[in-house]
Amino acid sequence: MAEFQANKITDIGPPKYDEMWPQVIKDNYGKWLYHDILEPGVLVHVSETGAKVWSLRCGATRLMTTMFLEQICKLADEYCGGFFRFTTRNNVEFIVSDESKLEPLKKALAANGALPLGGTGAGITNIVHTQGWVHCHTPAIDASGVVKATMDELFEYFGSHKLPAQVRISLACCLNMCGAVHCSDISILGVHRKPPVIEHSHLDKMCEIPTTIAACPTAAIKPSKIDDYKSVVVNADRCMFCGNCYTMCPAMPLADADGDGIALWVGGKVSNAKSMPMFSKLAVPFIPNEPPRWPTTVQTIKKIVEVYAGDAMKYERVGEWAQRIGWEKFFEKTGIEFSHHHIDDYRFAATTWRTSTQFKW
Amino acid sequence: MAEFQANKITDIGPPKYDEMWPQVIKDNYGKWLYHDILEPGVLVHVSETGAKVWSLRCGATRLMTTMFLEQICKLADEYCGGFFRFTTRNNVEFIVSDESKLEPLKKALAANGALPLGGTGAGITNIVHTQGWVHCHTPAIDASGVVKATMDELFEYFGSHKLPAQVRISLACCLNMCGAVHCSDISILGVHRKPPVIEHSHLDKMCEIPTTIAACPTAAIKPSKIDDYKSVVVNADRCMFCGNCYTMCPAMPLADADGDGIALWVGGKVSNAKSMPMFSKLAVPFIPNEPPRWPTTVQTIKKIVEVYAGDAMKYERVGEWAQRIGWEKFFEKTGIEFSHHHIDDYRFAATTWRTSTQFKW
Amino acid sequence: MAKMHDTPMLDELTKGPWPSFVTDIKKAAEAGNEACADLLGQLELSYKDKEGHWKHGGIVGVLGYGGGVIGRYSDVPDLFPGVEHFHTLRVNQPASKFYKTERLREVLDIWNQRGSGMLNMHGSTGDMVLLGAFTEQLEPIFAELTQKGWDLGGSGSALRTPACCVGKARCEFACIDTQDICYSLTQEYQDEMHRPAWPYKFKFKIDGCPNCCVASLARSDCAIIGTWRDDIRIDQEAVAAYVGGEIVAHGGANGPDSKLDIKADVIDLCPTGCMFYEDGKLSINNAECTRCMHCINVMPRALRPGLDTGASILVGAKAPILEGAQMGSLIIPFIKMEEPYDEFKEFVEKMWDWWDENGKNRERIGELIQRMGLSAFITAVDLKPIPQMVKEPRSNPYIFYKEDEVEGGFERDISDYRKKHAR
Amino acid sequence: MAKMHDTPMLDELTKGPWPSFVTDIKKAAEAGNEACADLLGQLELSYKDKEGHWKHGGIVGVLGYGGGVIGRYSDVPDLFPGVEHFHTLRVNQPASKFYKTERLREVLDIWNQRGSGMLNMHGSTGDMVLLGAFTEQLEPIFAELTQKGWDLGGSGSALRTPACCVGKARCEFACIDTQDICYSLTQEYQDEMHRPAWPYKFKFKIDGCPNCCVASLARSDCAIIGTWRDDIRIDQEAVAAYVGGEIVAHGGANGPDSKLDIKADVIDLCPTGCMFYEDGKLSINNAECTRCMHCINVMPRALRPGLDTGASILVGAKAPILEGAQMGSLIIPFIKMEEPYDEFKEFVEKMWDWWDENGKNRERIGELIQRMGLSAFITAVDLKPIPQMVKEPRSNPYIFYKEDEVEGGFERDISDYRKKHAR
Ligand code: SRM
Ligand code: SRM
Ligand code: SRM
Ligand code: SRM
Ligand code: SF4
Ligand code: SF4
Ligand code: SF4
Ligand code: SF4
Ligand code: SF4
Ligand code: SF4
Ligand code: SF4
Ligand code: SF4
Repeated sequence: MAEFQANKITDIGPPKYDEMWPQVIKDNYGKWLYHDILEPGVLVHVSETGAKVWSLRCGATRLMTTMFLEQICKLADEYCGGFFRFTTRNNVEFIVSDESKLEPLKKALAANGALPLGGTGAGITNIVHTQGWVHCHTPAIDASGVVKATMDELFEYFGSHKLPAQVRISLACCLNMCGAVHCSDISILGVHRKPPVIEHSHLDKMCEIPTTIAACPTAAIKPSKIDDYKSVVVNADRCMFCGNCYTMCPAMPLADADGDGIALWVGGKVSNAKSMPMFSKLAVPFIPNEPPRWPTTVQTIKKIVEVYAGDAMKYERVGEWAQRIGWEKFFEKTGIEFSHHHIDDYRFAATTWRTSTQFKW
Repeated sequence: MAEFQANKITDIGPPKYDEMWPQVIKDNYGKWLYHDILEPGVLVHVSETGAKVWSLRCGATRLMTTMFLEQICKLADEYCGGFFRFTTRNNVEFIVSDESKLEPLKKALAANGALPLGGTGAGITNIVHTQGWVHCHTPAIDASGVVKATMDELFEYFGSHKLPAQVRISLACCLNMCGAVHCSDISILGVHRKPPVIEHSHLDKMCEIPTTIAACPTAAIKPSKIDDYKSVVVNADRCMFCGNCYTMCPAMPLADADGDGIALWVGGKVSNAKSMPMFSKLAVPFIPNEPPRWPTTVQTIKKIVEVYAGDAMKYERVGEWAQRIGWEKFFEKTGIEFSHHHIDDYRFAATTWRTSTQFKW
Repeated sequence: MAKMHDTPMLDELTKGPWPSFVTDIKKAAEAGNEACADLLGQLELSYKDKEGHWKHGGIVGVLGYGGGVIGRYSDVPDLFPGVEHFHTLRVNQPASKFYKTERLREVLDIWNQRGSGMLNMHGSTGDMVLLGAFTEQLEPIFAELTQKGWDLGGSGSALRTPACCVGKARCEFACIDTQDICYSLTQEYQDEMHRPAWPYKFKFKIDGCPNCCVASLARSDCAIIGTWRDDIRIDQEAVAAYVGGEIVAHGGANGPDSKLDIKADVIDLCPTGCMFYEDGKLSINNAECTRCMHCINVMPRALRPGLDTGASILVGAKAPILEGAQMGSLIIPFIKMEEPYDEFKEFVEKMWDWWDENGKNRERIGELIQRMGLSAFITAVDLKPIPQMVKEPRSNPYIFYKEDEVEGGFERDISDYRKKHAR
Repeated sequence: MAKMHDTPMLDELTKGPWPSFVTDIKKAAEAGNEACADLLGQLELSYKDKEGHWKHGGIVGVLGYGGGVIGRYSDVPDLFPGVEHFHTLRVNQPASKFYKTERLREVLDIWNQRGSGMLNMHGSTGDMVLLGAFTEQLEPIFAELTQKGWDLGGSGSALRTPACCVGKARCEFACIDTQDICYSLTQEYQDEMHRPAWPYKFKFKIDGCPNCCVASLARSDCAIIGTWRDDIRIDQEAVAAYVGGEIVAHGGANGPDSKLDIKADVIDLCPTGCMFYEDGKLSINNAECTRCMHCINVMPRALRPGLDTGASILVGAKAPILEGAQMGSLIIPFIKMEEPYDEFKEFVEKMWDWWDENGKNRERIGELIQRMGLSAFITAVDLKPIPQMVKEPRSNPYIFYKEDEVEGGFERDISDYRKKHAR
């Protein structure tokens, strides 16, 4: 064993970035002057050396097979000298330095069919998402399926620049929020709505009771003896279904076909452009899980996008728009119902109350 | 006793308002059309009946003697048919319905000397204040004296309209904040800085220990036996000198010549005009008590007013100005030092941090 | 003759242009008022010590009332016997503080005879504060006051004296009858004012419009603020006169030469951007207007609030003790306020019931709402949640559900779960 | 041959214009990949049950590392033996995710042989996520990966894999060398990444400018964001070309016909109002500029960030668990970022020491700062308080003082007090 360890290569880190660069990037690193989006999905960047690169951004399923990656590699070999990249939102970018390869590559992409051009500018790009039912143990919803259904419906906005500004959609399948859904124009969040069901007969064996108790942000969990088992009980009135107990203790699953579903959030942003970054705010507290195509979720998102598209001013992100018109108007215009659930009751709740006579009817 | 009680008149409430109205107010109640400020301190209101009233607003010491009130009554008898009023900021208003009495009343006021005209429009009006060393048991500062010293220095703004907008100054002599200092353009706040000194030998007799403990917002107070006395101890690290323990328990005074002094706050407003109401924010955490004329306090306030006057846009309240230019510029322009104390560490502290790359150097 | 003390420090406060309380009190002392002389003496000592010289509280009052009097004793009574007792009486002021001199003199006479002769006109809550009486004078003062038709205001864990802006009496902006509302509430709730029975204090303030001249939004547990729901009235001729410079901007508040720049001063400063000035005509998209008053304030001759008036109700304002200062939160965006204000009073009583039932000792209603949630509060007062109640919806995902809101309820059996999911 | 399951629901997801993961995985399954076939089978069951079918966690890993592998087992292994074990390996991606196909194929080959053949490209943190391996394959996979020069990223209470935007490689806005910073931090802190020893996870993300294309401000405990402190560079000729409509607005982001209206789109939208366009010349009052990027974004040919570049450091972003989501807070407004980044690394280590010492189990640094106070944090990292750290100063009066800040200290004697103040 020690021997094995000794031979073991560890802590080498990733390959160095510049090994992965095509020559044109090496030559023009830090020298870019400006860019233009020639059409949706096609960017050109111009360097002070006079060099140009064309980037073709293609929508991609984040979850992909080696077979599909091999297809991408082949395209990269043929048109891009054996290099390509992924964007921070899981799109694929083919970077062409030889203009004559541009049109042929476009054709090849069209032929492939699974790499649509788009995702640039004032439109909708790929949805950042998480594992869902494909891998994680805590999800309230699937991820990849919801994303697919949503992008199908919003596809026209992926390949066009007709929105007032970029709209970033993210998905996370539970409150752990492995995507940046707390700061997205539109967020799709998997939510549980039933307190954990407790496996008293095994809890003490599978979990540390003090850590489990400490895990609960609302102090809803108390130690208790049940049928001679050392276990815990949950005060359902104080539970807000965050799932943190389950993270710490496998004997407390939350998942439930009826309880679980989707909450939609709107108006967040990360960039510091124009306005400061904003958190996403609750639009729809709950939509049931509707596999395989989650129609209510998808249609609600579409409605929000369309109302925004028709009402916002140029360059205005969803959150900037909602703030300008007032959230009361957001609900009126989108036709989304306002409920008790929209009123914050967590730590900073009081800072969201309206301490003014200023409002719109 | 019971007899006395039976004869006793109780619960009659105040005299009805309309008994206190001059005829012109009765006749034009709810009929006012518009107003004009003819000169600082002199308003005219015009009614749809064609009637006009001239209001002469005079700065007044809120703390006054019956002798002085009798002087006011005499003026009111002579020029206003036996009526006058106080404003919500403790100014005196003489309401004249007969234009020919206007100039004579002005002369009489000038002769009186203790009823200066002003307090209207884009200037500085009377300072709302509290009891201070004149009556209360918890003050960290005097009230009337600080107000007098401050108004002397700002007097030119009381009788003129040369600021960008109205500036409302308030004073409260302790954190109980009996004035609206939490929402004033400039607030003068008496602060303690030493934990209570505890009279262990009498505490149990004078106070209920559980209530005393419960009074502390930071849970700094713990029960303890000291020299055989049932008493309490204070964890000085957790004490933020709010004085709430003293309110509940006379055996825990905070007042201290070295510990007590003034904090200055800026940028609050109550009105819903243009912007929503705002809380005042900390400008200067501590200035020692400097009776009788508190020169450092007074000069700092003057500096703030002058910088604001020179820098703000027309119609911009102090808080609107600071928000527009950025608080970093407020500190730069006023020359006030920024310290640890300015960084919030109370319940909503995190909402005041700068979660953006946007700032000015 | 009152014994005059040396007051070198206070004497510094007789200088300067602003009226001096020292000068005033000194005159009274010189005229023989011992309380005045000793107050100055004790105050001078405080200036020297940089510490106040009053003892903590003191339970005094008048029979039958649980409040209205604040007890106060000197902690240096030997030096200043004239202020050994220095209790204040809070006398309920007439709404919006108009006085007929004849009536005011009733109070002054009593106070001259039986008290210190010093007053606060007015206390921060709104009362006439008679400053400094000996214990034995309290009952006689009270009896004489009530005889003349004056009563005490509130103190302690009670309804405090309501107060209001000048309103319709002399202001063209008033959308509600502030004085009548103030009087009506005061009369209706005399018992709540005089017999403290609540977790803590409760304050009403009534402002005629969103300008908030009595600071209701910052200083009252329940703020009643006039507003309207139809359109702002526009007089286009007056608009033209403003534009032409014939009428001074802002009613002269920015000086007599302040000419209105309709674009810079009005259109561009309207916070909702809902105003337009085209071809010499001003128009307002009232659906977008938040009634912020700005345009009306700067063009009072051309613009007036609408005619369908009522009030916005904001609940929960308070000073910092204990949980931090709060402003009022919008609970009822619009309510008609017509005598006898039954709908409003019904709301008030529901609110009090909930507070009474749930409030901890010394917990203001605003703090209770913070603790139990805005949603719990509006449910308790039979209101429906509407977006106007918040500046923005929640941004955290910690949403509570009640069992009956969730299909199948909360009860589940682990063995059902394990049938589908191996351990 | 892999056993294909009936997947009627998933088949619905093969329709529509957006690429389908089902189509892709199905092809692989049809080509004989059992894991792919069983994954689809189990996913179909989840769609039917509306519940996931993975067991909770599972402690697996590779020797010598405390993380990099997330254990996962099916809770219906009898039905889907191909995914009975379905552990993921987080492989540290090359900075900003450029790939040489030759190098990428090294990973794909190993994964084809020893794993499920499915990947997430990429995980939300930034790793290449190899999705689905059996326990016995973990060590061989790791050995083969490292042999080829690939390593695992972070998981658990460790430094997580740093990530960055494309930066200088293909973006004209980049003010810092995002990739080199990312690589340098990754290499320097290999031990922190591979041997979890902290209260909880810690993430770095590096953005070249305030546009934040890697969302550092929302998703990393320490965000390094490029900025500048001199003046925005202006090319007046290009400005004229924009105004003249010769250059499309916003680099074409609003469509090819989008003509720039310099007043409406730039001057009026500049959040600080510090831009002026007069006599055909654009000028900026850089002292008032907050470097929000807007003007540069919409006129990329005319405007460029300054030349004195560096980074703003924001600390504490995180998802909601436990205390609510946070964004990064500005801690260092400006720091030069020059290789080997010693000044920055010094800051980082001070920050970690403080967190390590004070953080509770599962407490992110942002939460610790909330609990102990921003002021305590900046003191711990030897910074001075400056107003840039906050949006606004405190509004509550609950100010703490340390004993040495107050004249005479805290110790007092009640008998001294009583000498002046009778009880
Ligand atoms: C390729 C990518 C960086 C990377 O390292 O992979 C990238 C590339 C560019 N971004 Fe970005 N951004 C990328 C993710 C982001 C993100 C992160 C995210 O969405 O998770 C943000 C923050 C989003 C947010 O605020 O919620 C982001 C906010 C921006 C902005 C700010 C826009 C705004 O109005 O707030 C700009 C400036 C602009 O577009 O005017 C920008 C501008 C740009 C430019 C124009 C920079 C340049 O000059 O090259 C690039 C082309 C933009 C385009 O596609 O229209 N990029 N950009 C990322 C592409 C993601 C994708 O596949 O769609
Ligand atoms: C007399 C008084 C009401 C009363 O019942 O006593 C009053 C009277 C008027 N107020 Fe006021 N306000 C009075 C206290 C207030 C207060 C309360 C306070 O300061 O504690 C406020 C809220 C202050 C704040 O926001 O911090 C107040 C905020 C306003 C505003 C909003 C101004 C703003 O820019 O925010 C206006 C509108 C304006 O001036 O344009 C206004 C307008 C007016 C008008 C023009 C109303 C009218 O048409 O008659 C009156 C004359 C204004 C003047 O003096 O320039 N009044 N006004 C109060 C005089 C106090 C004094 O002696 O100085
Ligand atoms: C007399 C007066 C100040 C003045 O000089 O005008 C006053 C004086 C006292 N207030 Fe006050 N408050 C007075 C208006 C206020 C106001 C303003 C208002 O009502 O608009 C406030 C802020 C608004 C609010 O209610 O929050 C106010 C907030 C407090 C507080 C903090 C309450 C809180 O929830 O934060 C306390 C502390 C307490 O209740 O224990 C307090 C406590 C006190 C006590 C009773 C002191 C104590 O610790 O028990 C003071 C007695 C002083 C004395 O000896 O005369 N006083 N107090 C005001 C009442 C006069 C009147 O009836 O007109
Ligand atoms: C794989 C990945 C999601 C994905 O599909 O991409 C992921 C998956 C998990 N995350 Fe995550 N997180 C992943 C990126 C994130 C991010 C995004 C980021 O790093 O930019 C976040 C939000 C940012 C942050 O760190 O706060 C994130 C916030 C969480 C949290 C909440 C942490 C918090 O402080 O609020 C948890 C809960 C926990 O740690 O107990 C969590 C926990 C988990 C666990 C380990 C589940 C658990 O309860 O223990 C998930 C394992 C899923 C699985 O079986 O594969 N994951 N997680 C991402 C890592 C891939 C990678 O290395 O590239
Ligand atoms: S968001 Fe929740 S369910 Fe989804 S991958 Fe992250 S931890 Fe798992
Ligand atoms: S789900 Fe969250 S709130 Fe509910 S018991 Fe578990 S940890 Fe507590
Ligand atoms: S502010 Fe404090 S010291 Fe001043 S009167 Fe009110 S309670 Fe007394
Ligand atoms: S002064 Fe305030 S914080 Fe200090 S012990 Fe007393 S109640 Fe607690
Ligand atoms: S609040 Fe409105 S109605 Fe009342 S006095 Fe002020 S401006 Fe007039
Ligand atoms: S009241 Fe305010 S929001 Fe309404 S039109 Fe006038 S300025 Fe605009
Ligand atoms: S963050 Fe800035 S530097 Fe990095 S890719 Fe985005 S725009 Fe370019
Ligand atoms: S970067 Fe932003 S703040 Fe600076 S000049 Fe441009 S638009 Fe204005």
